[in-house]
Order: sequence, then C-alpha cells, then structure tokens
Amino acid sequence: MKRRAGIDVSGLPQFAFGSRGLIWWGIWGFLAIETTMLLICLVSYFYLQDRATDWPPPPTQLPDLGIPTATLAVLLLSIVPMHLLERAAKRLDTRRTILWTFVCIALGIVFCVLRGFEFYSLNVLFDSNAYGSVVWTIIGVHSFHLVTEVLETCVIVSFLLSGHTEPKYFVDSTDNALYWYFIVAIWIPCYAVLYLAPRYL
Amino acid sequence: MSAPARSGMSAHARRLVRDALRACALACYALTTAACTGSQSILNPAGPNAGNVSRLWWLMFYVCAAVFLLVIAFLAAALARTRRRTNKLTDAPDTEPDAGRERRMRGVVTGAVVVTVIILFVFLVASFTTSRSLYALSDPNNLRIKVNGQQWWWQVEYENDVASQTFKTANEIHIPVGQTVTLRLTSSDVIHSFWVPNLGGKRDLIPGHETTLWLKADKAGTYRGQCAEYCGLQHAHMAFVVVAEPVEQFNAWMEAQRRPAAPPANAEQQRGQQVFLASPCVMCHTIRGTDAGASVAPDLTHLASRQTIAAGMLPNTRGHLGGWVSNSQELKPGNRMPPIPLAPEDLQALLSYLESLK
Amino acid sequence: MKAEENTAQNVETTTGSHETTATTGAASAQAVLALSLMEDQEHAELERTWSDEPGLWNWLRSVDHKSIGKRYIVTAFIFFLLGGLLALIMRLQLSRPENTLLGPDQYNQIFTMHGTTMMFLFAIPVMEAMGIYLVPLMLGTRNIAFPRLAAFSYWIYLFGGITLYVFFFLNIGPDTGWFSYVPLAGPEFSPGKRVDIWSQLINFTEIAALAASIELIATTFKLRAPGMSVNRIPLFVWAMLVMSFMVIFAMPAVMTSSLFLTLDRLVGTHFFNQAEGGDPLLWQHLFWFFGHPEVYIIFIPALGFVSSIIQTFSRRPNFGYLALVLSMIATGFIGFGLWVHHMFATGLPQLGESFFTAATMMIAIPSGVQIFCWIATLWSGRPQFKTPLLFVLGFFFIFVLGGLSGVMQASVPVNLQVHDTFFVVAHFHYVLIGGAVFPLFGAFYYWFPKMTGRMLGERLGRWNFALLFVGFNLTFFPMHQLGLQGMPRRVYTYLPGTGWGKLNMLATAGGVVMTVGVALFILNALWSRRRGRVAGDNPWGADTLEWATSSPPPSYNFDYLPIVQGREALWARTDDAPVVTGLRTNCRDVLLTKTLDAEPDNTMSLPSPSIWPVGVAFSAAVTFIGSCFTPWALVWGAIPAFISLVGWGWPKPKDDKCDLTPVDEWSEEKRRKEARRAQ
Amino acid sequence: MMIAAVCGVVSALCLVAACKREERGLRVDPPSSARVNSKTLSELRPGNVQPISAPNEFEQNAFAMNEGKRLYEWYNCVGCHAHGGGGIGPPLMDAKWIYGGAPEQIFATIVEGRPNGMPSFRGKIPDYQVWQLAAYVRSMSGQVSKDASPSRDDDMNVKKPEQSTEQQEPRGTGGVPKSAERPQ
Repeated sequence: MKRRAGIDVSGLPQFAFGSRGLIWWGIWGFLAIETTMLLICLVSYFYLQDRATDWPPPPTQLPDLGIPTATLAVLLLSIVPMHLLERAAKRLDTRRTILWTFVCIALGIVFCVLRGFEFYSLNVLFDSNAYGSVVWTIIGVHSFHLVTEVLETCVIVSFLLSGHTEPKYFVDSTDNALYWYFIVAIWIPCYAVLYLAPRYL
Repeated sequence: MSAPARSGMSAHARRLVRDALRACALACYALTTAACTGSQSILNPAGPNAGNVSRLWWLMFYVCAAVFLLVIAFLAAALARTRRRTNKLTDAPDTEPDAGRERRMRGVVTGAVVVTVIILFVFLVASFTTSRSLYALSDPNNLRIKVNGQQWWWQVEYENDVASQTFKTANEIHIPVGQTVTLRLTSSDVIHSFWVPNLGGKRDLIPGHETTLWLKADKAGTYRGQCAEYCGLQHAHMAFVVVAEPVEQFNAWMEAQRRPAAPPANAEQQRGQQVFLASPCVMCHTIRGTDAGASVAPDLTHLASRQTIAAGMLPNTRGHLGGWVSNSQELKPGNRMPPIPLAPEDLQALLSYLESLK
Repeated sequence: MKAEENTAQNVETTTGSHETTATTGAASAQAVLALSLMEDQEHAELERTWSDEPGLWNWLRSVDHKSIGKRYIVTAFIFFLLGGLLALIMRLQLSRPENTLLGPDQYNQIFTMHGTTMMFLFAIPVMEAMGIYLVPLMLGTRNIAFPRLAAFSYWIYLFGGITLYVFFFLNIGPDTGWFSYVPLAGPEFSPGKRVDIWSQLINFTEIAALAASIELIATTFKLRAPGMSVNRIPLFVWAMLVMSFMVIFAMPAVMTSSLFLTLDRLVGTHFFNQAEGGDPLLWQHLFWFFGHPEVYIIFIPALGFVSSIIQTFSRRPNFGYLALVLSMIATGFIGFGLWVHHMFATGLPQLGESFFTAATMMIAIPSGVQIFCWIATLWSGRPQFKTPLLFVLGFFFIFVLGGLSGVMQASVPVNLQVHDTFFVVAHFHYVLIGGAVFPLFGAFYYWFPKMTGRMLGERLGRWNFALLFVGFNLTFFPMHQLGLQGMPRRVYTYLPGTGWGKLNMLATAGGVVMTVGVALFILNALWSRRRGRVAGDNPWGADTLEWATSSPPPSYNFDYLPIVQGREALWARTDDAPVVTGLRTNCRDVLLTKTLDAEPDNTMSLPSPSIWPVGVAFSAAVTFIGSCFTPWALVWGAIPAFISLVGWGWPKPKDDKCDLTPVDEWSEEKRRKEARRAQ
Repeated sequence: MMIAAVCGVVSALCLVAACKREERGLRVDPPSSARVNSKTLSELRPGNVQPISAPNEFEQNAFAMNEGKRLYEWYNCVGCHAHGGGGIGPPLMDAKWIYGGAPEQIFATIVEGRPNGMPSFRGKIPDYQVWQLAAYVRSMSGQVSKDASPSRDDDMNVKKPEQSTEQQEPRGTGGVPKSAERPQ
C-alpha cells in the first residue's frame, strides 16, 4: 500500500487547555462517577426518610447550623482564589498561579479543620440509627474528596515550585480547578439535604 | 478458497440450521407436554391465580415460539441465499450496496419493528389484565393466616379475632377448597419467599415489611411449596405443603389444632414426655398443655397430625423422627436443631410420646 | 482566556493550510518517496521510544495498551475457566437428587464464587479488555489515553481476583450469592470475613472498570485519527463508548451499596437494619440499579463484536449504521429503568410494577432493531462461513431465545411464578452466554490473528463451536422446564420425589460437553499461537483501522497515523492513502483531534512506563483487605498509596529530551508572530 | 527458593488458621449415646482457683461465636443478663467474674448453675453449644480476637459496646456529646 504525506502536524501546539486537552475529559469522567455516588447517597437518605415516621428519628436532635454554614461559606469563598488561579494558569503566569494556589490551600486547610468540627454538629453518631449512618456517610464521602483535593492541590503546586513550569503543568492546575469547583458545588445539595431538609421539609 | 469447499461450507451451515430447527421443534414439543405434570408445576394450576398465569404463559409461549421460528427462518433464508447468488465469493467488499434493495430492506426492517411493538403491546395488556385478577382476591373477610419464615422452616399462625382461637403450627397449611385465604407474610431473620407453584406466584417475606398474598384452591389436594429466595445453608430444604380440603374437613382440622396436646395415654408415653421435658427439646419447642413453651422452633402440639417433618423434607414416620431427633445435623446439615443423644429406651419412649401428639 | 483563543486560532490556520495541501494533491511522488526513505530510520526510533524493555521489572512497568489488553484478556479468561469449573462441580452435585458430592456450605460458596467470578472477574473485565486492546487501534492512535491508569486498572483487577480466590481456598469464600442480599449478608447472619471479602472484591473490580471506562471515553473523544468524524466511528467503538458510559453511571451504585454493607458489618451502622430505621430493600434497589445495567454492560460490547464480524464476513457495510448506533444508545438508557423487575416478588405498589413491566418490554425494541439490521446485512451480503461468523449465528439462535423468555418475565404475573427458579437460570444464561460469550468467542477467533500474528485453526474452531453450541443448549434448555416444574435456584440438592432428576442429569451431561468445547478452544489457541497459519496484516479483508497495521501491531501501532476517508476506513481507502506526518518519533506523541469532526487539534506526549501504578494498586489492595480486619489498615494503606500517587504524577526529569516545550516558546508574543506568519 | 519456601510455610499456616476461623461446624459429632453434659467438672471451684488452660477452640471461630450469640437470645440468657449489661443477673461485659472468667469456668457456670439464681442447664444444652455460649460471653468483654467476634444484630440498637472493656460510657445512644462538651 502506497502512502503519501497528508497532514503535517509538527506545527500544532503541544498542550491545550480545557476540553481540547485529554486530562479534562478524564476529570469529567471522575466527576461523573463521584456525582453519581453522592447522588445515590442522597437518594438513600430520602429513601430512609420515607420509611421513617419521624425524621430525624427521636431522640436524635436536629443538626446544628452554625459550623456547617461556616464551612459552606469558606468553601464558596474558595472559589474566588481558585478562579484567579485558573486565570493566571491560562496565562502561563507562574508567579500568580503559585500565589493563588497557596491562598486556596490555606482556605482548604481552614475548611478541613471546620469539617472536623462539623461532625459534632450532626448531633448523632453513625451507629445510633440509620439516619446517623446515612448522614455520616454523606459527609464522610465528601470529606474524603475534600482532603484528597487539598492534597492534590499541594502536589500540583509542588510541580511548579520544583521548577517544572512547562505549559503542561499549568493545564494540570486548571484541570485541578475543575475538580475544586466540583467539590464546592456538590456540597451545596448535600448541605441542603443534611441541614435544611429535616428542618423545612 | 476453492469452489467445492465453499459450497460445502454453506451446506454445512444449512445442515446446521436444519438440525437446529429440528431440535427446537422437538424441545418445544417436550416443553408443551412434559411440564404440565408434577406436584410443584406452574402449568398444573389448582387455583384461579395459577390458572390465569398459566393461560398468560401459554399465550406468551406460543407467540414467542412463533417469533423465534420466524426470526430463525429469516436468518436461515438469508444464509441460504448465498448459494443461489450468481456472483462469486470474493474478498472485495460490496461497499456500495444496491440502493433499491436497501430501501426495500429498510421497509421490511421497519415493518418488523412495528410488529415487535404491537406484540409487546398485546403482551402488556394481557399482563396487566392478569395482574388485576391477582389482586381481585383481596377481601377483608378472608380467612387470615400469618406465615413467618425462619431459617429454615415456616411458622404458620391461624389468626382469629378471639385470641384463644388462634393457634400455631409449622410447615403445613390447611386451606378450605373454594375459599380465598389471605396470607400475611413476615420474616424474623432473613428474606424468604413463599411459593406454591400450583396455586400462584411467589411473595417475599422481608424482615421489617409485611407482605400479603391471596390464595385460592379450586381442587382439593396436597400442593408442595418451597422457599424461593436464597436464605442460607438449608435454603434447599425449606419446603412446606398446602393441604386444600373441603370446608367441613378443614373446620374439623382447625378444631383439632386448637386443642392442647393430648395427655400421655400410657406409661411409655408418660416417660417420653418426661424425657422431652428434661432434654434440650424443651429449650426451643412448645407443646401446648405441658411446661414446654419456648417459641423459637416449630410448635409440636399436634406434630403427629402433620405429613412431613424437617420443613417438608422427610415423611412423618417413626423411623425418620427417630433419626431426626438423634442427629438432625446428619440429615440437614446446618439446621438449628442440635443432635440429642438419648439412651435407646429413652428415645423410643420419646418417639411414642411424639407419635401420640395427634 | 485570550491566550487560549489565540492558540485556537493558530491551530485552525495551521490545520486549514495542511488540509488544503492534502486535498489539492500536493502529495506528489516526491512526498511518497520521502516517506519511504525515512521509514527505516524512523521505525527504529519509534520502536526505541515506544517498546518496553525486556525484564520482569519493565514488564511490570508497561503502559502499552496492547500488553495491558492482552494480560487483561488472558487473566479474565483464566477466571472464566475457574468460574466454569465451579459451574461444572455444581452441575455434578445437582445431577442426581440428594447427591452428596458437596455439602450446603461448600455449594453456597461455590455458587457465589461462580456468579461473582463470571460477573465481576470475567464478563466486565474481558469486555473492557477487548476495548483497551482494540479501541486505540481502531481509532488509529498510538496508545490509549491515560496509559498509566490502564496499567493501574489491570493491576488492581488482578490483585482483587487473586485475593478472592486465595480467601476462597482458605474457606473464606463468600457464601451469600453474587447479589449478597441483606440481612443474610449482614453482620448477624453472615459472621466471619466471607462477605467482607466479597464487598472488598466489588471495590477492586469497580475501580478497575471505572478506570478503564474513563480511558475508553477519553480515547474515543480525543484520539481518533483525522477524518474519523462522529458518523464514521466504527460500531465496535460505539459499543465500547456506550458501555463505558453505562459503567460510569451504574458502578457508583454498587460502590455505594457495598460501602454501606461494609460499614454495617465492620463499624455497626444501620443502613439495612430495619429495627433502627434501615431497610433491607434499600440494598436491593441499589444493587439492582447497578445489577441490571450490568447485564447490558456485558451485552453491549458483544453487539460491537457482532457488528464487526457480520460486516466483515458478509462483505458489506452493516445495514442501518445509524439505527444500530441509536439502538445501542437507547439500550444504554432504557437499561437504567428496569432494575425493579428483579424485585417484583417483594410486593411493590401495583403502579410501580406496571411501569417497570412496560420499561422491561420496551428494551426488546432496540434489541429487535439490532437483530433485524444484522439479518438484513446477511441477507444482502455474501456471508462467508468462517468460525467467527458461526459463533455469531449461534449468538442469534441463543440470544433471540433468551430475549424472548426475558420478555415473558417482564410480565409481573409470569415473573412471580418463574422468578428465582431454574427458568430464570436458563433465561440469563441464554442471554449472557448467547449474548456475550458466543460473540466473545467469535471475537477471539476474529482478532486472534491481529493479536498474535497467526490464525486460529478453522477445523478445531468449527468443532469448538459445535460442541459449545450443542453443549450449551443441552445444559440450559432443560432448565426452562425445571423452572416451570417448580425447581428453585440456589438449592444445593433436591428430593427424589420432585421428579427433577432426569432433566438435571441431562443438563449435567450438557455441561460436560461444553467443557470439552472450551478445552478445544484452549488447545486451538495454544497450538495456533506457535504453529498457526501466518496471518498477514488483514487476513479477513476487514475494514477497520486495526487491520491497517502489521499483525501483531508494532509497539507504536502505526508508523504514520492513518487519515480516514470513509466510514469503512480500509474499504474506502484509495491507493495512495494520505497519512499524518510530523509527530515526533523520539517522544510518545499522540495527536488529539476535535471531538466531533476529528480535525487535528494539538499533540501531546503520553507518559512513559512506570512502576507506580503497580504501587498504587498494591497499596489499595493492602488497604482494602486489611480494613476487613482492622480499621488501622486505612492508615497503613493511605501512606504508601499517597506516595505512589505522587510518584505516578511526578514530572519527568528536566533534562528529558522529550520534555515539553518551555513556557517562553509559547509566550503570547511568539504565538502572535506565528499566527502572522501562517496568514 | 528461600522466598518461595517462606511463602509456602506462611500460606500453609494461614490456611490452617483461616480454615478454623471460618469453619461452619455443621456436622457436630454426637457424643455417641452419652447423655448431654455427662462430663463433670467438679474439680473446678469458683473464686481464685487458677483455671486449667484448655483453650476453647470456638474462640477462634466466627461462626461458632455467632451461634453462641444466637443461643444467648434463644435460651433467654438475655432475660437476666441483658445484652451483657446485666439486670437480674450480673453483667457479662466487664472483666469482673464472680465465678471465674476462664472458658471452663464459664462452661461450669452454665452447666452446673450458681447460687443466687443462675439455674443449671445440665442436660438441657448440649456441650458444644455451651462452649459456643462461653466463647460468645467472653467475646462480650473483648477477651477474644476482635476480628472474629460477632458484630451488631439486626435489632434495636442495644447500646452496648460488646467488644470493649474500657468503654464505660454507652455509645451510640442517639445522643451525642452534651452541648457543654461540644466544641463550638
């Protein structure tokens, strides 16, 4: 079979942000998986609620609102530096990217600590009843992602810090931002279900 | 590839198709004739539920068989065409199929899909109609029986508004012919499923849920049922019988069951009762009218009136009972009854006593 | 934002100009000459770049999708044999009433292991494995997207499978069925670690499957050869794509439910404890929300095999490409709406039952479309009766029968009678063996030449088919009748008075025949691997791109990526086929194309071989198994897992020749300059 | 070779250990025609007598201990001892034993009975079931391997930390750290 040169691709860029790159699709795959998993947890919550006469089942008290709301606020706040980080990374601006990453990590540590206290606000233990089990699992699954995401952000910024400032690592930073947004966004329905639904539904 | 080899191959394929069709026809015949018998067959209905379902089943069976034969016939014809075609088999693919033929085929395929949809719709309507007939038996005035599944036997409680009129038995359900009974199904351990194929479909017994099943027998007879949801070690031997009998007979049976156990009639039975009360038996079983009142194992008050022991596994004879008492683990490994080692004369006395519990 | 736009603009101009070159026929004789002159040198360099070095260590480090795919297939096939042997033992136990070959405890472990093995260790993995091996080849690219993830997927699957079997041989085999209904599988009724091992196995396999799905999706979307626009994607790849999406949305359900089960058993939560507000039916809903799509996850790749085989052996493009693609997608969607038909006997509200009856019947429609289209293809084609096509014909016979008995069971009243009987056993073996294993064997015969360079023997192949076909029907057809006569599933024995003995004996005989059939396949594969007829690049005259390269393919798959000119890529190829040039040969470069129209977009250097995926898989295995015994395992496992993950992602050394272009080359100024030049 | 040998030995050991820990003792050998509990244990005395160390092999076996738990309910031990917390009878989930906490001593207590209310179950409970009960009773106070001890029941949460001795505070009460103790 004879062949001839058809398209020369040597001039094409060697990286691309967003949906033009490969990693972005992988991240979306994981996001789909984790969203489905958390949604299934939430559906299980309502399923169990539907089976119960009183919710939360007595003598369990309603969860407190203070610390959880603070955590949510910090989470939402962290979107701002993350967005700035993303913009800096897309401009391949090493200095600003590192700077905003550190701000994000600092906020990340804050909400990880707050999250630790948030477990006390649930006013129930995981082995008290099915209600306790499901709320602990929802918050536990989310916290696992939260901690992983903060760690991952640390790892990615360490690439840049160790002098790997090729565009690829800026792409990593922006894809990581996508994950961060997900972590924040998915918590909004979780928060609503855990803290608001038993009060107002 | 040479021509003879090719025609051989297509002949091979045709032979294959022919044999397959023949096997299928045979199998269909076998299915239609053989499955109608058997004391636990869904195609041998003894009540309206099973009857309706078996009618629905036959409708579906014949339609599906026709569809199957049709599909296979088309496939066979498609393959058989190969030989009649004049053009030789070559490796050059037909990348631009004849447009007219494609259009005709599109029509045929669309038609086939439409037929499929129509058949499915017919099935759907038939299915809903049958479903409705199953629920039609529900009536608050029905005789109520509570069946509690346990690993691996069935506790049967005949309910009555008068508390003293309720009684418990195990692994044997008597019902009056021609009357609908309402079964309330519960489980006290894992999920079981109550199923008497001759009378109707199954229903799960789920801890924490109460399910309901309506049964009606049109013909007197004994119908075997079996647990249909995997429930652990002895799932295979968790059976029971349903005895459908004329109303008078049924009422007499119920009267007899309500009575406490008959007192021992002779010295041997007397001794048997003592053995019972001094051995591990008393830790789990009840015999109404004696001190034995534990409720985790079958009620033995009228043991001798039952057809089977060990949840439908063994006929209720003295020999089987003796073997069961001495070492049930050998017969039904994993069941909850421990081996009861007794001296031979004690065992004989116990058996005499148990056999007296009519 | 601006930077991105600029880059995009730049790319458009570049590709635009190149396309002009290609179409105006600037590829003169000189270009062809230049290509052939460069070949030897370039091949050598490509080989250096892409191939795995010899040695065990490098074997462990391999990230080549072909090596991983082959290992995956072989491993899954070994599990298939193990699962099959377990089935044979069960058949022997059931051949006579009150047989004592196995006790109840052994039988329960064996039937659970059989189901678990076939579902989680054979069926899903082997389908994913075929995708991992074939999809990059069919799409005309050099490796799968995320090759290290692919390696990880294999290793964690392997560790999971080994774990399950080691524990099984230690008498800690799960014994509550592959569906593990609570409360039977809960802490009160399943003491010990048997069920814990089962639910950890679920974690292993679901992670492996999810990882593979993500790779397949990303590969399909971004790594297609130029010209392979969405309407030219081979049906096989469509099937893999639909399957991957189904995995992504179905697997999390079983992941969650097995998490609930693990928590209930190990730390005392109450998800399934009805006394504390839990519900055993929650398990069933979650499990079947995964479990039913699972069936289609297994079946849809088989549709891909069947499409490929029918197309090749009837020597014409599949009739109704669009209908087939849409029906696969429809199957994928409807597959999520049927789970409750596994639960009709639990006594759900009548309205719900009706809905699921209708949905279940509806799924017969896309299946019908597929069957009709294929028959039309065969009708108007010129079928060549090679072994792969024989297996596909077997598929028609068996699958249609199984599908029809499935339609019967969609009806609630019929379902209530036959549910959990041998009728259902017959039904799902008809759809799963007929619908997936027969096409899979066909696929083995079809792609074996590509994977090994040699053909499988035809004569043995026909015997293999005949024995498997006859054995299968002999085994499973009588089970329909056993079910109708009232024989429930999952019983370790039955009483002589039931009259089930003869048919069971017949089924056992069929099982033996099937075993011989499978043994013939193994013989054929072992013999042909060394002595089979040499295949050549394209022994079947097939149309998809995997046949455009040598058999077995070189480590870099294609020396020059092909450019696709029609839906049937090789059948549409002109004599002087245009190819892609300009990918670096000293780097693991792949070409990313646009998602819809597959125009070249950018290039990317894929990661090199690495030991870290094995490290992560191993740490995860330690964590999963250890956590059955002590919660501290989570800590012991997390540390090595974290270290391995960092190692996995850590950048290549700066002096790597192949490393990425430094930032300054992509500075805005330079880009603007380039854009000007391009204009 | 060395590695292979070591692996072999280790896995063989695992095999032996594991088989025992998961074995379902379904076919219990009936002690021929002997009466239940004919073995006397009269040489055992309550109190500070050193127990004869004959390990109860059921304490390695998850299935047997689970059976013990079931029998504990079936034979109504719950009636007096509750779920280990005690009631009419003494609690069983602490490490204090009036008549000794060794397996044989517990066996003797069940078979012989004890003054002040503990009845004798001689002849009523077969030996192997007594051993199963003894193993379970000891698991309540965390004296047997944790990973073989029974886990929660499908029943009301009985608020008992079955497997720990230290834990005095009942956990999982639906309640929760009191608000004063709760970090804010």
